[in-house]
Amino acid sequence: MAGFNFDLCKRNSFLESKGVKAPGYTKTGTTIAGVIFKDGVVLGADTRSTAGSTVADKNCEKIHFIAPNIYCCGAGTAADTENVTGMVASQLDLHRYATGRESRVVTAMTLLKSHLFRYQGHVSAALVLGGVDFRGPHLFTVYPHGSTDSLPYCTMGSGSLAAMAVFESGYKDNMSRDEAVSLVDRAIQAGIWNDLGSGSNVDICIITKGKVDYLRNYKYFMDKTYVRKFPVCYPPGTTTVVREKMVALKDVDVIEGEASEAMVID
Amino acid sequence: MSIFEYNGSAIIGMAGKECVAIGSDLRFGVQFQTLATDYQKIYRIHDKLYLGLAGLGTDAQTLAARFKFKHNMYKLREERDIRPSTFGQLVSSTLYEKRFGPYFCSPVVAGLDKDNVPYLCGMDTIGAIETAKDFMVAGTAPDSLYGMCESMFRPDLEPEELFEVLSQCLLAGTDRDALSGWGAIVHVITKDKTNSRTLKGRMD
Amino acid sequence: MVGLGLDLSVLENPSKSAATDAQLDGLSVGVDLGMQSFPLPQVHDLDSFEREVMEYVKPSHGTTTLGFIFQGGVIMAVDSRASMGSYISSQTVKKVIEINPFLLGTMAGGAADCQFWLRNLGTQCRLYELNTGKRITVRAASKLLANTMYSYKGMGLSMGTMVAGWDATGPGLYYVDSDGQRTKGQVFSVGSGSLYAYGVLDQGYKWDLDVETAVELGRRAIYHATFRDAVSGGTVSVYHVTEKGWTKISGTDVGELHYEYYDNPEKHPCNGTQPI
Amino acid sequence: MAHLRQHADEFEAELKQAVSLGTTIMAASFDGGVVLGADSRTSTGNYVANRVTDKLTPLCENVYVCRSGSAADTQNMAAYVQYYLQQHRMELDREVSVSVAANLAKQLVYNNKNMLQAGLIVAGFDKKEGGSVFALPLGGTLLQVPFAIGGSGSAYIYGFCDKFWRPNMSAEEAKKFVVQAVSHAMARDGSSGGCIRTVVITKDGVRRDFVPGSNVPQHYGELGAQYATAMA
Amino acid sequence: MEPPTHCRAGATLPSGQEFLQSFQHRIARAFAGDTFEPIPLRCQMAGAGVQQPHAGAQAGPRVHANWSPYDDNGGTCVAVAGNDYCIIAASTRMSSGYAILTRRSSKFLKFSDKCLIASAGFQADLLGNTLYYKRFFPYYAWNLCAGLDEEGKGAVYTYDPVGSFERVGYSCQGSGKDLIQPVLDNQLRAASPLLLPAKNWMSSLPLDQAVDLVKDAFVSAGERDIYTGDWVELLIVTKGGIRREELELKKD
Amino acid sequence: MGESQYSFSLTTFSPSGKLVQIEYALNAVSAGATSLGIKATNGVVIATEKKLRTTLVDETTVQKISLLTPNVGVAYSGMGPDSRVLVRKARKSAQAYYRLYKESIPVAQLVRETAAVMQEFTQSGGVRPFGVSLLMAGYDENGPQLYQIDPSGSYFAWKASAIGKNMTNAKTFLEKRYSDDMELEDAIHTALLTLKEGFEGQISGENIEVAVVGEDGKFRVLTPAEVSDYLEEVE
Repeated sequence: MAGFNFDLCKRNSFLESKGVKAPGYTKTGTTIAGVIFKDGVVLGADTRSTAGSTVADKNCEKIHFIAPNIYCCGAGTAADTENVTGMVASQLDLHRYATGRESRVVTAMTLLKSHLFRYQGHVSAALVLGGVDFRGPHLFTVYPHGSTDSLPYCTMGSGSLAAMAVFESGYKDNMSRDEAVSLVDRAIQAGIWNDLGSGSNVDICIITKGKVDYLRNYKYFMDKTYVRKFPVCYPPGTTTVVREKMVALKDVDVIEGEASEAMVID
Repeated sequence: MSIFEYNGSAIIGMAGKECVAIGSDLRFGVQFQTLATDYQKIYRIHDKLYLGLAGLGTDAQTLAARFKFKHNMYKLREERDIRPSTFGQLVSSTLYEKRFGPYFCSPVVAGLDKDNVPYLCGMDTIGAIETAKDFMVAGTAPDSLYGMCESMFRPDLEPEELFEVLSQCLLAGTDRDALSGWGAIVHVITKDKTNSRTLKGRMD
Repeated sequence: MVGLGLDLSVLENPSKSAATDAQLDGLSVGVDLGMQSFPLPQVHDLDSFEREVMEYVKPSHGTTTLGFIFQGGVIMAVDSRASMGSYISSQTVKKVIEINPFLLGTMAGGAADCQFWLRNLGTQCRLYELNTGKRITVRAASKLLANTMYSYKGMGLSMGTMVAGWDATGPGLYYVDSDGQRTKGQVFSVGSGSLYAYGVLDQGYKWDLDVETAVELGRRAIYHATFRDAVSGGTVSVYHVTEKGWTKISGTDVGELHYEYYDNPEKHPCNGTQPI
Repeated sequence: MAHLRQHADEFEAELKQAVSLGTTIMAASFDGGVVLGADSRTSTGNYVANRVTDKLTPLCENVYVCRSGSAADTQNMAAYVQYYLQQHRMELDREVSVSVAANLAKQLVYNNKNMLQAGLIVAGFDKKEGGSVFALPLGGTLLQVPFAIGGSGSAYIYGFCDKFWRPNMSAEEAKKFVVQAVSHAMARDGSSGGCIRTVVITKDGVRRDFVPGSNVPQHYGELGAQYATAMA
Repeated sequence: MEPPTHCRAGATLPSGQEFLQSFQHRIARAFAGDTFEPIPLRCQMAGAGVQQPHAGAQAGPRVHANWSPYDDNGGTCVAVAGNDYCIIAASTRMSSGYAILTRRSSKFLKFSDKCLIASAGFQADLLGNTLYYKRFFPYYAWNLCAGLDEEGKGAVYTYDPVGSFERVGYSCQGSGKDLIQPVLDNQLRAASPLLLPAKNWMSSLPLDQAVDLVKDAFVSAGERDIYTGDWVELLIVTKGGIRREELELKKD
Repeated sequence: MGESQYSFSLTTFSPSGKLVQIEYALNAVSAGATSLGIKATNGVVIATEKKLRTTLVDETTVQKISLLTPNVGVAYSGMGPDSRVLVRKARKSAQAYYRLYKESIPVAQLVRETAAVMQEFTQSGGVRPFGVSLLMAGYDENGPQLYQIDPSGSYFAWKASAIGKNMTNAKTFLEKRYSDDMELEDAIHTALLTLKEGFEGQISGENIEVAVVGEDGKFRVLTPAEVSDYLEEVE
């Protein structure tokens, strides 16, 4: 499905050989995490995406839809996580239409790992995949090179160490929903506060049998700490205009009949 | 040298109250040599949708032509103007197609969606979309532009205020970037008109 | 200096170099300045280390400077931009360094290198005066600088300067750079925008220009360079050197100068088409 | 700024490193079967990505593989072998022999040796040959051996294994031997650790077992302060 | 030959009497220029990205091929000079890569009020030389030096790592400089000091507005620069003394 | 299908200018079970016979109306296996559209895509036209829509239409009963009445299939129990 096009590769590698640096991609430095509890799976993510040391998006969504009963947190190159999860969601959708059955989490995992393995780590997506199917709750981590692990609790991304520390100390088997949510929340916050690649808010997604609660901005930390006492206001005319052109848009009436000869191309 | 710095560019898109604006600088250069000062990096897709392409000039022109073509085809097929959000996704898909040999361009999409709700998004060279409710920047000195926008942006600006804020952000931002500037152009899109203005800026 | 096979003691105490010693009659400049030796990192490959270091600190900047001798003396004109990569770190750099009332130096290349060594030159000139009771000639001053530069050759200094002034022999203009190069000349332009400046300068330069036209020529040449060269800009400063010493004639913001020269910006040759 | 970015990029690069099974794996044949053993650590650079990994993967009912090297490569390799063996088993309608499974794995490893980082040990039981062990190191050479060790930790236990492996051990003895050997490797090798998993395959089927981290036999250096110096 | 009376940072010729003064002092004058009377100065310095070159670099016989003696610890500092005040502010986060080393490290180095035999010019110049002596193994630090000058006006000096310096009306250094500098340019817009005929080149903003601007600049930079955060420490220097303020920034 | 010597088109013009293969395909459609659709002001209903040759077939596994996207579904008359190929292709192009624009495909576009596939099979070498007509119903930004696609690849939007064995009678019936201000509930009733009109044997929830899409944009195949309830209402 991912029909990549390699037209420009030759040119780009030529440019690179001339010492030209290719631009970096938007990354999600990221803390993502998931945990299995008594009735299902809780996934969590921060919401910062970075381009180098600059924050590119302060409130992005890192928990992606895979199927109505499966969601997936993504870390790595933003475009890759977005597209890989989208592609698998599409495939599962078709599969559901064809079979009429709920998707299984392992199916999603296998589709992801075989795609990533095919590209040998060049599609840079590190994922935490969670869902509930007829066999119960499942949680997987998928690495960019296509390896997978199945664990009761896991973390990924640059903040994974901080988050894992919280899990290792706080995880219990058979937690209640509230305990699991609070544990994931704390793990993600550990990443937000201690890892510079992660930041802003906490997103949480709770998947139980037949139900998904996607709590976007479960914790919101984006309020500014200072509001200007003397806000800047540019009076009209601050900027000197050299030339101005106004185009009024009128509602276009569709007139039946022959098309006029003059066709405007801009 | 980064390939983004080959030609130089600065683009800001900013949302106001039932209006949206997008502006770019006007320099076209080859590395440190300025060749032209009438080169805008913004392309009109339809009345309420503009696309800014920062980065390598040649790729920007190719992409602009491709997107115009794609929109024309879309319009012929579906008999409607493409919605800004849909167009954003189209741009993203088109860029991701070249994941392993990307166009050296980072786009900013600005438009008015249904009910004149402003739509803004930007992305990296392989199509990772960031949508924004406030502003979006791209170019050789994104940090300078971000800094100005973060300080100066206020929500719900009226079209004329929006124009002033965006213009000041663009001019101040490009004044700290050697590779962009030399004047600027700003398009303000409101529900019943678009207003395009060229600005007086430093020419050094 | 473990790890370095060569005897590089000269690097540790450049003031010991024969050239400087000879000039200053045993008055060692290095010691005078309370200057310790420049510590060097203990690395195998100093050259590539210095290159790498310059990547981090990137002090060099684009510049346009020019100077010419004409019947009325010497004109020096400079821009004022400093940049790191494509970031403009300052628009207000003073690129003419006033060595003493009769001597000017210009700055191109590494800002710190130029500032420091021209300051150093000022000290050397003053000490020369104190020793000899005579004002130093432009020729000797430029030679002092060139010698210092030569002693640091190959160590990654970056400087392209013009030394101009007035002495008993009349006006003097010398080009000195960090390779140790020293050239006497009538018309010079140095820096990333120099080619653009030369275009205007060569077209307008005549020996018998009157002062006002000469000043305008310098200003105009710098302006055109700032327009074309992305790393030149800011303010054009024009200095005039006569037998009475130097005076600063003008400092003009090129942001405004452009619109003075082209009051209808759309008529500028770089605006071939209307963006609107 | 450029330097900051470079720093961040280096960090990214570290994160992007292939997940690898810096590992201790082994298999030993005994009278009437084989026993496979492995530690459970998976690491990305310095980070332990998974401390309870299962590196003993079934290829079919009666053959297992111990995986070392890149986790991605070996997992996907094992999946391919599983798939082909399943087809093979259906077409032939009889038990898959260990050597067939091992040869299939070899074909894949050998033909893709430039792309794969996989050091495998295939071991299993079939009615014809009994228990057999095949070592399949990096380049794709296939060797039938009485016992095999692999992974980064194996360097520490060659001597141990040479000394203590005997032919015709009982299942219990063989298992004890494997656990002992792996625990020695885990004690010395930084990229091996966690718990010890074992699989015993005999004519009666497969028996999985594991020794939790807390019960792994301890060795010199891990035994606490009172054993820290020989003199004390 | 009398020294010129206007203030400048270039070299000039001291008078003969001065030459008789202590050697160090004399050279200092030669560099600094002009003021004869020692002027008390309250002076603050702030550096961004300060990390001393690794001790091993000097001690060890050789440096590993891939080893870099430099690390960037991020952080931003800003200084604004006014007619009768000077504000200097710096964020307190110190980081390495994606890790925060400490949330509270002051980037200020305070020259005490007792530092009497110094003029703004001298201090500035001395730092310039200190930096330049490490020309071939530079300190990886960008510095700002700020205080009040002899006339009681705010003074800001900005340095590059190898000692090139300039007196300016305001400046910003560090990881957030790209973000903040254009804002200061836009809000403190002042004529270039190089203009002739000269125009006022110092900000005429009242103190409270300038403090407001600086605080907002840090809050805004904190939104986008991952290395600017935790707290910002402001020192406001007026003729009455130094006042310290602190503002919380985001911790993520 | 390129190089083979058999890769000539099987659909060729007769001397009188007809594509008889297409006409034969239409005959196959006309032999198929009746399907019909009605567009109401607030939704669309499509209904089809699901008569099985023998009672031994497990009727729960037979499905004649398929979902293409959450808001679009399709019923066919003619050859079941052919329809499944089209359904698969339609679903795939709906996904491709979504992957490109992150917006669900408009009904008209999905119709066009599907019709294009059918047309291609009238002109390509080595293939035959599809032996089915489709009734595609959906609800999108442009409101409720009903399309009919024929083996030739031609398609039209309809207020109400019928295909299959009893289509002539059914169309006449619909022409009489249809009104522009008809609401979905009425349309369901009319659909059942029309189907009942030409139905051989006893109509029930088990031997017909009815699907609706309303303002909620959810295309839904009614359960046999729901269909039975509606049948009771119309009796």
